[in-house]
Amino acid sequence: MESVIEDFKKTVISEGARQLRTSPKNIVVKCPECKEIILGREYRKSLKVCSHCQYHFRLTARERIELLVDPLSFVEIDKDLVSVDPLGFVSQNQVYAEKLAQEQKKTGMKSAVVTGHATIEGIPLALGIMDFQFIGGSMGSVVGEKLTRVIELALHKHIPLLIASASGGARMQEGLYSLMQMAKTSAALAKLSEAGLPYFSLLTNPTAGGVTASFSMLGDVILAEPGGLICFAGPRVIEQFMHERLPEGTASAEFLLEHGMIDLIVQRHALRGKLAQLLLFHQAQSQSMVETTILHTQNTQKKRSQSPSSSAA
Amino acid sequence: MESVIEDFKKTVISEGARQLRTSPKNIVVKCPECKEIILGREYRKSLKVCSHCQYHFRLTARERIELLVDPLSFVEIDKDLVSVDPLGFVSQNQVYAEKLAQEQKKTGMKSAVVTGHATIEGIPLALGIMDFQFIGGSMGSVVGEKLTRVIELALHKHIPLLIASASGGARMQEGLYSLMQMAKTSAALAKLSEAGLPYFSLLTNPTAGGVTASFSMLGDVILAEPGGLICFAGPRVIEQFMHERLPEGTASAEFLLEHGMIDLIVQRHALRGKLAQLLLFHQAQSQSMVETTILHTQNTQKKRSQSPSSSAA
Amino acid sequence: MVSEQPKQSSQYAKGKAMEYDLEFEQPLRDLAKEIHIMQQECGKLENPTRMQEAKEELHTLQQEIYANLTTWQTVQVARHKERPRATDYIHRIFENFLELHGDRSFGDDPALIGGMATFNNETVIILGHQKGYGAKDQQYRNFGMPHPEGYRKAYRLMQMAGKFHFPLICLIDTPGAFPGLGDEERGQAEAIASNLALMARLPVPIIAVVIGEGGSGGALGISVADRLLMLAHSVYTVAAPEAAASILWRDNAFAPQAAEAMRISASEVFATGIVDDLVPEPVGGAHRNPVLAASHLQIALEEHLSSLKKYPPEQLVEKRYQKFRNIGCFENSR
Amino acid sequence: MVSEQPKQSSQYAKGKAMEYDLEFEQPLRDLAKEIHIMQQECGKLENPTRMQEAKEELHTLQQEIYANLTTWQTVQVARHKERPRATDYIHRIFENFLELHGDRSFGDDPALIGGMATFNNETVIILGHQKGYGAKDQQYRNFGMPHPEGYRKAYRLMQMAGKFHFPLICLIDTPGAFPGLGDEERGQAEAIASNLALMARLPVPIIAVVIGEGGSGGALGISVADRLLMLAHSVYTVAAPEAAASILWRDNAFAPQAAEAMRISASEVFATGIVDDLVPEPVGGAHRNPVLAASHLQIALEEHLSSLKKYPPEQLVEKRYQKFRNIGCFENSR
Ligand SMILES: [Zn+2]
Ligand SMILES: [Zn+2]
Repeated sequence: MESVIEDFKKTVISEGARQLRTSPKNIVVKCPECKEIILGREYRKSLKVCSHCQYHFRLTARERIELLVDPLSFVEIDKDLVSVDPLGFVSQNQVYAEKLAQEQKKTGMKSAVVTGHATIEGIPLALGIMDFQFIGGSMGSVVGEKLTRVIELALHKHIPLLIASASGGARMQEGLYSLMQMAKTSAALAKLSEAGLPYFSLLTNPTAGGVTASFSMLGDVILAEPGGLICFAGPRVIEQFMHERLPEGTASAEFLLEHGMIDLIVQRHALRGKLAQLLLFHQAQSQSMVETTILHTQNTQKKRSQSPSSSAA
Repeated sequence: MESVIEDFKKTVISEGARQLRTSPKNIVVKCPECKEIILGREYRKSLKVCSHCQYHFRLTARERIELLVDPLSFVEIDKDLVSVDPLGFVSQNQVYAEKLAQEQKKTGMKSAVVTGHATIEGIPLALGIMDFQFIGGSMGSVVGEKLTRVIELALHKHIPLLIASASGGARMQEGLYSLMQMAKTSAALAKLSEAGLPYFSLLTNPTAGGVTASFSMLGDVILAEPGGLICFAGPRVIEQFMHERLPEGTASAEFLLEHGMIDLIVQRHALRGKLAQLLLFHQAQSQSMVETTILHTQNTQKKRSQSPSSSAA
Repeated sequence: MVSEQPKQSSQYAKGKAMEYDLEFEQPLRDLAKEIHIMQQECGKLENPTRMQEAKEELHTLQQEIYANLTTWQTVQVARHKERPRATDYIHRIFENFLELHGDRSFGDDPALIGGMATFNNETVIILGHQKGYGAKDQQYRNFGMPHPEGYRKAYRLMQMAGKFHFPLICLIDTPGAFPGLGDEERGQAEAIASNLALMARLPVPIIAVVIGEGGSGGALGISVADRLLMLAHSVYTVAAPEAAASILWRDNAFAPQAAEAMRISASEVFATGIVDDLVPEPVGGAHRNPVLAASHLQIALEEHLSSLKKYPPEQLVEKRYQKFRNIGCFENSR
Repeated sequence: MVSEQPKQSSQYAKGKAMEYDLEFEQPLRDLAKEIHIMQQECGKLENPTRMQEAKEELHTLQQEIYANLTTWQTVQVARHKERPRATDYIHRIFENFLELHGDRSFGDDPALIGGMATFNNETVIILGHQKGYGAKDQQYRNFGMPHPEGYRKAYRLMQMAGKFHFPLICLIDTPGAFPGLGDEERGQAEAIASNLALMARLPVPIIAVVIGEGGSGGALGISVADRLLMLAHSVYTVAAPEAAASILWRDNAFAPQAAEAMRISASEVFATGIVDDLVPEPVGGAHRNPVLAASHLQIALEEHLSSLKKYPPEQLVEKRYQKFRNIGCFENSR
């Protein structure tokens, strides 16, 4: 399920996002889509969107949180949860336990997701933000556990939930433990849904495999950034199976919108506003519900107090 | 919505079903499908199925009831409900009020549906059986009301429901009253469904328009006789809209099975058996449920009676 | 299904001069032409009184004609190419409309749109048939004739309304559900039937408004409501007049007769008791003053919604059940 | 999607002589050949003792080999072309199986079948991947790789199970959900995800059994269960070994290594605690004695179902939640 990661290895490098963070401000970035050169300052100001062709470069989890929530409102939870190597996994080139250590060192992150709670326009919400940098955002036990915990946090605090996906799928190195995180997160979301709490799912480039086939597609409202790859199997695998070239744009966010899978495509600069709007819709309804319930209670009481007299009439 | 009736006018006449009932036993019938001649006796013995090509001739409501339920078990309800002419409907050739009287005289029926309750293999169920003879089985207020009453009967008696459809759609001569019967019957079925009672929908030739787009497609299990036309708009209307000839078999029962709309196609001679099987599945479950509930109650009581001692331990 | 941006309002709304373009408006057309000639011939006010009189006559005549429309004339108004569309009402009556897309299994149908919006500080779900503006958009919208995907998107948004306790507002304006081969293949009938059953039990207030054409099952598929309203010059019918004519008269040229016989105009339907309220339209039809038309509708929606909010969900659903349960005319022959 | 009638059981079940056709069965093949030659050469019993010894040796060797299968050998057995299919178990273990068809919106998928049946006088809903028998049927069944319609039919039947309180039995045997263009278009991911959420809350006992291949999300889509069982020589994996090899080893010829590394055999998965029970198979694999294989499974199903029936629905669902909630290996780094 992690197969689409391959499709992105090249872009990861050409994107130069890492250079941006670690290098002096005057560095330039080349857009992988239109090949235009973008100045570092411009690149930052445009929220890492190419000003020539609107290509949305990937954001790290931290960058996305900064983009979306009220300043200083984010409170992280479970930040020290780290993967173990339950299967003693060794592939040709790699010992998984070593790979984990390397990735942690290289990215400065402990896992592929950042979770917590924050506010947007003053409205509280729970957040799970994935980061493609860390082993392709793949979901193993830690991603599954952290997401489940933040879903349960939303449930206990009775607040809405946002998950931003960026993942090649389930993490093969943790075997069936990874696959079962699909069931675990979906079960938690089903509980959240039963409790009548809204879940907004934001799909970013890429969202694939077991992540798409679980929590990503379960949003009450599903949003996506433009141009991102969103798929189950991914174009490379499909081409292998179908023995034919796929048309340009297959499994893009736009393809999914056309095929009825997602609600909205939102440009990066408008994301915060759209989320605020969605949160406001739900906040308005909670308030209106309280008033309506009071109204119903009053009506019921009225009826009760009237019933003796009406039966007497 | 009654548009497909046209498609059937010809077969109605050539089927000769009426001749069979009113004429001496030695009459012969010509199959509209394979053009073979069928002897009256053979025709009856084969349940009005062509022995050469398996073409299923239409059955009247009475014939279908006889075919399906335990002998003498059928108890009819609401048999005297008749249509009125709420709009004073006059079309070029016809005054609706007069047409109603004519049809009643011609068919010996008072409406296009027979409702009641009966048993199959001793298991009780509520029944609504439509009859295409009466104004193309079209649904006006009476069909809607009788079906709604028999759905409510199933609800109150807590028994399964079978509706056999045979209809060109909503009856235009009663205007919006007819359209609203779609909502009325569907609302009653939604209530039945909430109560956890099973509804089996049997689609016979033809089932079209507003009947298909309401109660016919709401079965927990949907069965159809082979070869019947089952559609929303019907081939004639589609060809007008699409300006092209449709492939043979469009909107047949087999077409619907292929497109995932129905559960089963059942030969006429096997219908009673399949319905009995479905009823038995549900009867077995009711019995098993009683046992399971007793088990749960015992367990709960056990736990309660244990809890003092276990807290003491 | 290209996601192109349609024009967001009708031409009249953009200040284009009103025309009398319907057949039965001939007297109005004549009078307007007279006035026009008067204006051109005597550029400066030669006979202001006569002009004033002519204009008043035009106004009175229009009022008279529109107060006495035949059924078929009502059909023509309801189908007027410049009649305000669902989005005209949505953008004028509601705030923050956020369109949501897709049935989550096959496609997104631009002929039946839906989304969330704010109405008097309350969140509502809106569904509406969308006929489109101008040839290109109309084609894109399939002239307001939904495919099964449209009804399944509606189903999803109805469920959302139920889950989050959002009242549901449905704007009806369709010649009917599309009768294509693909629609049979993908279950047009199933999609509509499922909506009927779902709407019957949805535990939130539902108001459906026929704003133009209420065409058959395709209209009913989003209009099982606590309150059914109709705009004064809208129609609601069991079958398109042309279809009815082609079956009962064997010639669809008899559509006017079929329309009359089926009694499909708002006032005729209102007389049956099936419709709960008529919403007035500006003189000469909603397309001559979309702002005023929207304002009338807004008032009606406010009134009905606030009256529905008095009922707890179970009571609301049971009242809705009884409302439909009691529709029908029949008698016992014994 | 032609509704043709497949052969209803495997060839071995029809009494065809057993062959040793897997690579690792070479020693068995050699020994069997020896016995065969012995039989031919000395038509009448020349040395009955030697023959008897050889046969016993064969039996012992087979037992030894199958008791010590490597992961990749297990994959080969799980994928054996004559391995009993879902229908083999269905027809042997359940009575009155009535297959139900269709997702009620697009199609019927023969790669994922479902229906009602009787199990110990109780009605159950059965779902199962169906790989098919022989080339033609296998192609018709898409080699057990469902399309979204398969998962949506399953969804519908799961809802039916919930509504009528029928326990749900799922038989898992798929290389994975089909990765085609149409599958992306019609929402393979959405269909699987919806099933995961539905199964998590379904208020009836659910038992899932991996009878052959448990391939990735396509297997999980019908296996969120109260009890997960695996047949002794089945496999369950996060990714097909070939797919994993092509990504991690950059060459799908390393599939055996990938299978070993991911620890996908029933016994390896059982060691993780994710699987609740292993169901024994006849010596040499289920395909050598489908009747016995079915009998083992029947006993396991009876045992687990009767133990699940002790719990009232709310408790059952909460226990199921906790079961999945607790799957995962991680540590706190502070
Ligand atoms: Zn660019
Ligand atoms: Zn024949």
